Order: sequence, then structure tokens, then C-alpha cells
Amino acid sequence: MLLIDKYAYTNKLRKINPMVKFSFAMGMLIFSLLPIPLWLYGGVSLIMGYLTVKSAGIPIKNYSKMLMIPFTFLVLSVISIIISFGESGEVFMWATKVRGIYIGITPQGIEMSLRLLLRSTACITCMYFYSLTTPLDQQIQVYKKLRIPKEIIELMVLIYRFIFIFLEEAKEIRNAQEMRFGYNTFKQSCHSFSLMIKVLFIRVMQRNKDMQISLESKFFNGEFHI
Amino acid sequence: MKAKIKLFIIMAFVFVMAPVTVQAMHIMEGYLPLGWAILWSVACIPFLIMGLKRLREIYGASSTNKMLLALCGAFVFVLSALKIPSVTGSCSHPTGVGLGAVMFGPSVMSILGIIVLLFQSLLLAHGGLTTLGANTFSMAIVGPFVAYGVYKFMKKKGASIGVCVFLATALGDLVTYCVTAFQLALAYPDQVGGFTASLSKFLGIFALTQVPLAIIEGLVSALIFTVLIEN
Amino acid sequence: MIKIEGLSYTYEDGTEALKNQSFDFSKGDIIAIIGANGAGKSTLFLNIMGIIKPSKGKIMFDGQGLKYNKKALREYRKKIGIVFQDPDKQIFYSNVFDDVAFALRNIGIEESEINTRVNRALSEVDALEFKDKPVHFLSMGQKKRVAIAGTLAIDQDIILFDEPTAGLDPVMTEEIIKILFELKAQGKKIIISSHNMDLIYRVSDYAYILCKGEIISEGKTEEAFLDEDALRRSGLNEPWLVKMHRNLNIPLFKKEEDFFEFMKKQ
Amino acid sequence: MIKIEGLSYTYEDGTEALKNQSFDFSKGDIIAIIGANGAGKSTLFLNIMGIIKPSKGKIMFDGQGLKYNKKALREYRKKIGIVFQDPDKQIFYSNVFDDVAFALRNIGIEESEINTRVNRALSEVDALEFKDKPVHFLSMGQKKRVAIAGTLAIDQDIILFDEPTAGLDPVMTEEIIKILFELKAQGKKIIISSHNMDLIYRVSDYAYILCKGEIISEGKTEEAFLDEDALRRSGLNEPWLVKMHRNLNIPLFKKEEDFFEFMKKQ
Repeated sequence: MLLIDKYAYTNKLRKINPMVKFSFAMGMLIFSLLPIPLWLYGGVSLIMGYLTVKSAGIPIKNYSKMLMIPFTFLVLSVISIIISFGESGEVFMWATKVRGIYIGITPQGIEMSLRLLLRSTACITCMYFYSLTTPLDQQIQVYKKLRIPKEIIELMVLIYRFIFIFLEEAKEIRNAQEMRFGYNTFKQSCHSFSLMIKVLFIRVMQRNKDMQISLESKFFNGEFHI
Repeated sequence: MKAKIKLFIIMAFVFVMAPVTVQAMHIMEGYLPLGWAILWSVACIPFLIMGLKRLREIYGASSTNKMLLALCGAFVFVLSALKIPSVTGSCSHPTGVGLGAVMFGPSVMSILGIIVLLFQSLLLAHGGLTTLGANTFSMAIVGPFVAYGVYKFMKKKGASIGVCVFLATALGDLVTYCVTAFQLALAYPDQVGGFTASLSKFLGIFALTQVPLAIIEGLVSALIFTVLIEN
Repeated sequence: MIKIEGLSYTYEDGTEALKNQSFDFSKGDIIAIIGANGAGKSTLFLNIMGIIKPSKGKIMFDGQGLKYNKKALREYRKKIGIVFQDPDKQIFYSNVFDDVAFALRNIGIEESEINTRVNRALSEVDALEFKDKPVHFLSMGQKKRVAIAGTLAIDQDIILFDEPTAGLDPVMTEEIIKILFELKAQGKKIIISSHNMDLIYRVSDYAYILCKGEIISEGKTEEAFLDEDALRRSGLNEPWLVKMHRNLNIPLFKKEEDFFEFMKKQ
Repeated sequence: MIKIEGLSYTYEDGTEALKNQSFDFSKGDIIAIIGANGAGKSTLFLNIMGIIKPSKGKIMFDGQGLKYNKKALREYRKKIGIVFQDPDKQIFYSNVFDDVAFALRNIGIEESEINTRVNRALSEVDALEFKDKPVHFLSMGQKKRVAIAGTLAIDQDIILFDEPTAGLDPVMTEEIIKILFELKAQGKKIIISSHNMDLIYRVSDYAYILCKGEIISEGKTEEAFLDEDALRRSGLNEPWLVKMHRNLNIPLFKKEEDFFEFMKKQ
């Protein structure tokens, strides 16, 4: 249902100690945030990409698709960094003057954008390495070792369990609406979307009621052991 | 009847305090330099501690609240994974990070928010680990607080419920965008014009892409609300 | 009429849910799709409805391949509808009338016409008596009928039923069967999936037995159910009338009454 | 042993779900509670578990009235457990082991003992092969088995099953039946509700037929199912073995095999 999650449980590196995977990914991630030469970003990306595709066995087609996910943001922000404003035209490689203000591109802007592009790619490959090879079960062990408060880990464990239930339900409700022409026009789409969230929320509340009963029959004493 | 009223109240606050976002609002992994990544994470800490304290109080009152809070957290995550209708055909995702705030007190929402944002980055690749602090600050702390404040204020002024919800969600969104733009401009001042030029650039881009979405979000939230009242 | 040619469907994660299978739905009036959980029934239904797009193969409707643009799908779904298993996930309003009218309002039908159609649909499923009750006061069986009415109101030629009797008690199951036969009498085509073999055997006239994404047997219902090997492989069991035929060396009957009549004569 | 005396239960909104009814669960090993939706089965189960408190009447356990303080309920529930219909509502962890261990950890059993018990419970329901998969990858039937293991691990003397085969395909239904018989062989008592009459007839040895909050018939399974009038009134149907007996003037058989053997001899 969630592709990243699916691979986390089925990849070839899943049996490796999660702390090792976490430390390695975080180490590379932090290394990539340091002001290192540009070529090193490429190096990090290649290493992480290789480990993810070759060692963990994530199909390259889906991996490339996943890498595209954060790119909307990247494109938007690179545009805004590459274009500069100024009152004098000297620093620009290329500029146009609008009402006395220069709008253009500077060499530093290009360098900055390039750095950002490469750095983000490197970091994303690190994050993907971690999330694609470490199932949530194992991640929890890491967070326990990191001394994250118990209350937070408990919530994570429970939320993770319920996510899949509600995702499935939301999909089913949406399909049923679609079959009855709920998403024809923009206005109808908004209306149907509101209805879907209402139905989903009612189900959340019903589930809470039923699960409390189930908890009671399992001697729940206020603590979810993790 | 009592249960129904309770449900209504919960729903009201869910959507009032649900700032909305598109995927592009999450600052992506690796985008912020190390210094800023640390700074924004540190900025979240006091709110998280407050949240944790409140969480413990709530659990102390009744441990059955754990289940409810977790269900709400999952609900919020699922909302953020759904595509909401939008005119341009592009997709946007609502983020109901503020859920549960009134049920359990506003500070809890920072905890719920950071968990949802962590799952978003790990399971959906929206946002990132090094930018988790910055994203939590804008989406799970500032946005919901503003939405909540606006709602309370408008309610006091006697505005109709639809208007309250619309303004609260739309403004909550916009403030979240502004904070994100601010975070980006601080990290990447313009080569020529410095911080102000950079801020106006980021705000400009967000204005183009996000303002219409904020308005849509506000409308959808208001609509959901009316649907609920009718029930 | 609807046909499926060489349909394959592979999910994003690589699971092959259907493997190059063809179906011809002109072969019966009530067509059964049976198989264990995970055999590919739901994937097939989603493909037929155009909710997901075949990885390979085609859905043919009236001789033409299904097109996946919004407008074409919309016209297509005016002719073919589906009733999903869980009524709670397909009833969106707390008011029965509004819910049944949902599809009609979306396609812009006039309110007076809607009124007629909704009432007709509700009377077809015998739901008029509770049409003024809020949905959350209705029983499971009543909700199921409202969900069916919500599809019937569109007046499609073909209707898919996914596990229409799951969770229903015997009386409610009988009511659903009555509705199915009435729809058939009106000339509608029905495609149905169910785990209740006695029910499927009784209502359907043609059956496809699916196992792990492949049709391992098909034919007139009586014939398909005689394929002992296919039933065993696909994790199904024999309807009791088939058991009688196989174990007692008597003719195969489709209807309970015929069986008892025959036995009494012996 | 468990008995219920004069149980009435009225919901907050005034619905009388059970009306002064008595049950004696010492009368069989697998006891069936049958009836249409809304007959009061779920209410009865919640009362037996002490989750809701009778408006009138008593739950007697080993000769003593059930007490509703936390400690007494806790001890009581170590002896009597329940498996609910929807596995997704009773599985709290995405990790199978942690979920089955949940109740054991709550009552403070040691981790080494938990390990033994969880593995035994998982092997009893034949779930060892998928114990390393996260719950959201499991099929409905597999989840059901995890839910059952979660109760079996507690090792109670009496287990309630609410619609244990709802939504399951025939093969999975057979697996559940196997589990039920194994539990019986271990000397456990089972109280079961289901809409599948053939199943109930096959597994149970004593049956209560409920209709609108009242027991309208009870007795050894074979006898209870001969009460045609009660079955009709409560919206149930006859198992096919009972139909044979009634229509063909042959003895009533409990097991399919015996029936066929008899018929072949004729």
C-alpha cells in the first residue's frame, strides 16, 4: 500500500542490525550537510544509490520514481535561489532591468543552486537508504536506544498500525464515490471530499469505541509494551 | 446525543486547526544547512517538552485516551496522504496536524505533529529527517496555533461558523507558508539583495502556488464543517 | 456487452494479481466470479469498473476498448455499476434519500426525475419503510439495501456485486437473493462474487473459478461446480446439491425443490 | 463453570437487548448462540465478559456472582476470553509477536514464559510461517488467526467466538473449524455465534436460539435445529442435513459422512 514500507520489509538488507543502518545513514546524512566539495555529494549519492539498488535490491525503476517525489519542492526553490534582485547591475552575468531594479542571474546564485541540488540529492539518497532498508519495527528499536520518551514511541507504534487501516478505508470510500460520479466537477469534488472525511472520521470514532472493549478484554493497564 | 455533541466539537477543532499544505510546503531533505537544521530543531524543543508534559497529564487522567490519540494521529496522517481536489489538476494534500488539540490541549499537537511529519518523511518522502525540526516548527507549532487563535477570535466576534472555519484554516495555512519562506530566506539570503530580497522571492513563489490552495483548503474545511452541522 | 481480453494486472510492488485472463460476460445473465481471498476477484472488479488500468489486455464494452479519459469513463459508468461489500463505506449521507440521490445529482438529473427514480430504487430493494430513518439507526441488512438502491437509481445495464451477503443473517441473505432475481427479470446483467457456494450455485448461471490470478475452470454453473479438482485447488467447497449428485449417484439439480421432488419420488 | 440467571440488558436509548434470560453453559462443550442480527448475541457476549453490567440478573461463575471491581474482573478474564469478529479491531501492534504477547505482558508474565506461550499459541493456529510479517501485509484469514492466537496465549478455560468465520473463504473457514475442535479436545469450553447454520450445526453440541432478546428455543444442537418454528421466527435457516431429515424421512445425522454412508447403504 505504501511502497516504501513494503520494500522496508522485503529488501535484502532488512536483517542487518538497525542501529548499524541508522548510524550509517545518519553519518552520511550529516557528512553531506557539511560544506564539502561538490564532487563528494555525487560520491555520496552514488554510494547510497548503489547500496539501495544493488545491495538492498530495490528495483531501479521504482527507486527513480521515488527520487522524483521531492523534486517539486526542489524545482520551486532552485528557481527562487538562482534569480537575484539588486540595484546595481554589475554582479549579474545576465540581468534585465524592471523599474530600476535588476533581476538576473549571478555566478554565486548558480553555484549555490548547483550545490543545493547536489546536496539535497545526496541527503535524499541517505534518507531513502534508511527508510527502504529499515522496517518500522526495527526503527522503533533505534528510537528506544536513542532514549526517545516512551510515550512518543508508544504513539508511533499505534499510529503506524492504524495508518494502513485508514488508508485502505479512505481508498474504498473514494472508489465508491467515484463510481457514483462524485468527482465530476471541482465543486462536486470538494463536496465529495468533505463527505469522505466525514465518513472516515465517524469510522475512526467507532473504531475507538470497539477497540476500547477489546483492550479491556486483554487486561490493558495503561501501558503498551514496546 | 451527548456523544454526538462531543463528536461535533472534536470535528470542529480538527478542521479549524488543521493547517493545510501541499507537498511543496515540506522543506525537503538536505535543503537546510547543518546550522539551521539544528537551530530549528532546538526551537521546537520547548514546545515538545510542554507537549510531553501535557501528554502525561492526559494519560494520568485516563489511559484509554492513548488509543483515541493514536487513532487521531493516524487519521491526520491519512488526511495528509490524500489528494484534495484542486482546480489546476495538480494535487495538494491537507495536513490535519492540529487534530486532538482541543480534546487534549493545544500543546499535545506538537507531539502528534512531529510523529506525523516523521512518518510523512519516512513513508511518503514528504519532508526529511534533517529538516524535521524546521517543518515541525512551521506546520506543527506555528500553523495550528495561528489557526486556533483566529478561530477563537472570530468566534468571539460573532462570525458565522463557516466564516470562522474558513478564515482559521486559510490563515493558518498562509502563516505556515510564511514561516517556511522565512526559514528558507534565512538560510539562503539573496546573493545580491540579502535576506529581504530572498524572503520576497520565496513569499512570491508561495503566493503564486499556495495562496489559491490555501483558499481552496479553507473552503473545503468550511464545507466539511457544514456537512457535519447538518448531521 | 462486456468482454475482457487478455487482462493482466500487476501491482506496483510486483504482485501479479491477474495473469493474461479473458472473460466473456455475454455467456450468462448472472455470472459468478469465485475463488479464495487473494485469487484476484477484487482486482478484476476494479479493472472492470475502470478504477485501475490493466497492465496488459483490454476491457471491451459494446465492441470498443474502454477509454480512460474522464468523460469516457463517466459515460461507461452510466451503463455499468458496482455495489461494494461494506455498506458503511458507500453511504455518505445520514439521510437515506440524499444518499440514494447522490449519483443522480452528480450527473445533473432534475430534482423531479430524481424523486421518481429514488423512490423506485428504494421500493425495488424494499426500503421505503425506513427511508426516513437516519442511516446510523439502520441495521446492517437495511444499510446494505440502501447501498444497493444507491446504485440501482442510476439504472445501469450491468451491475457488479462484491460479496453482497457478507455479514448478513439468513433472512437478509434471502432478501438480497430476491433482489438479484428481480434485477435479472428486468433484463439486467449481474456479475457477482461470493464465498457462499450454496448461494452462488443457486443464483448464477455461468461461473468463472479463479485461483492465483488465473481462471482454472469456467462454464455453466452446474458444469463448473462439477470440476472437483478446480474447486479443491482454488480453496472452495461444493454446494450441497453438488455433493448429493457426486456422492449419491443421482442427477445434478440446480434447485433445492427439484432435488426434494426427485428424492421423494424414489 | 458459567451460568447466567435472569439477565436483562437495556441500552441507554431504551432498547431492550435482552429480556430476563437464563443460560447454562455447562450443557455442552461447544455452545452455539444463534439468531438474526439484532437478536441480542453481541449484548450477551459483552455481558458475559463483564464489559457491560446487566440491568437485571447475574453472571454466575463457579457458583459465585461476578463482581465488577477491577481486580475481580481481571481474575475472571484470566479464565474466560473472547475473540471478536473484526481482527483489525483487536490487533494493536503491527508486529505479530508483540500483539499475541500483549495480554500476557499486561498480566505481568515473565518474558521467557511469554516466549513459550506465544509460540505455542501461534503454532496452534498455524501462524508460525507469517509471524515475521507486519500485520498490514496479512490476509484477512491470517489476521483472524493472529487475533485468535492473542486470546489462546492467555490460556483461558472458556473462549467466546463472535462470528469467527465472517468474511472468510471456504478453506479458511475449515481451518477455523479445525482450531475449534482442537480447543475442544484440549478440554476448553467454547461459546460461539455465527450466521453460518451449516457450520454451527456441525461444530456445536448445544444451541440457544435467540429472537429479539429472548431465547425461543434451546437444546442439544440436533434437537434445537428441529424446532422449525423457532428457526423461522428468528430468521434463520435449516442446515442442509436437517433439510434432508425433514424432507426425505431419513434419520437426522450430525455429520455429513454418516449421512452419505447411510444413503449409500439404501
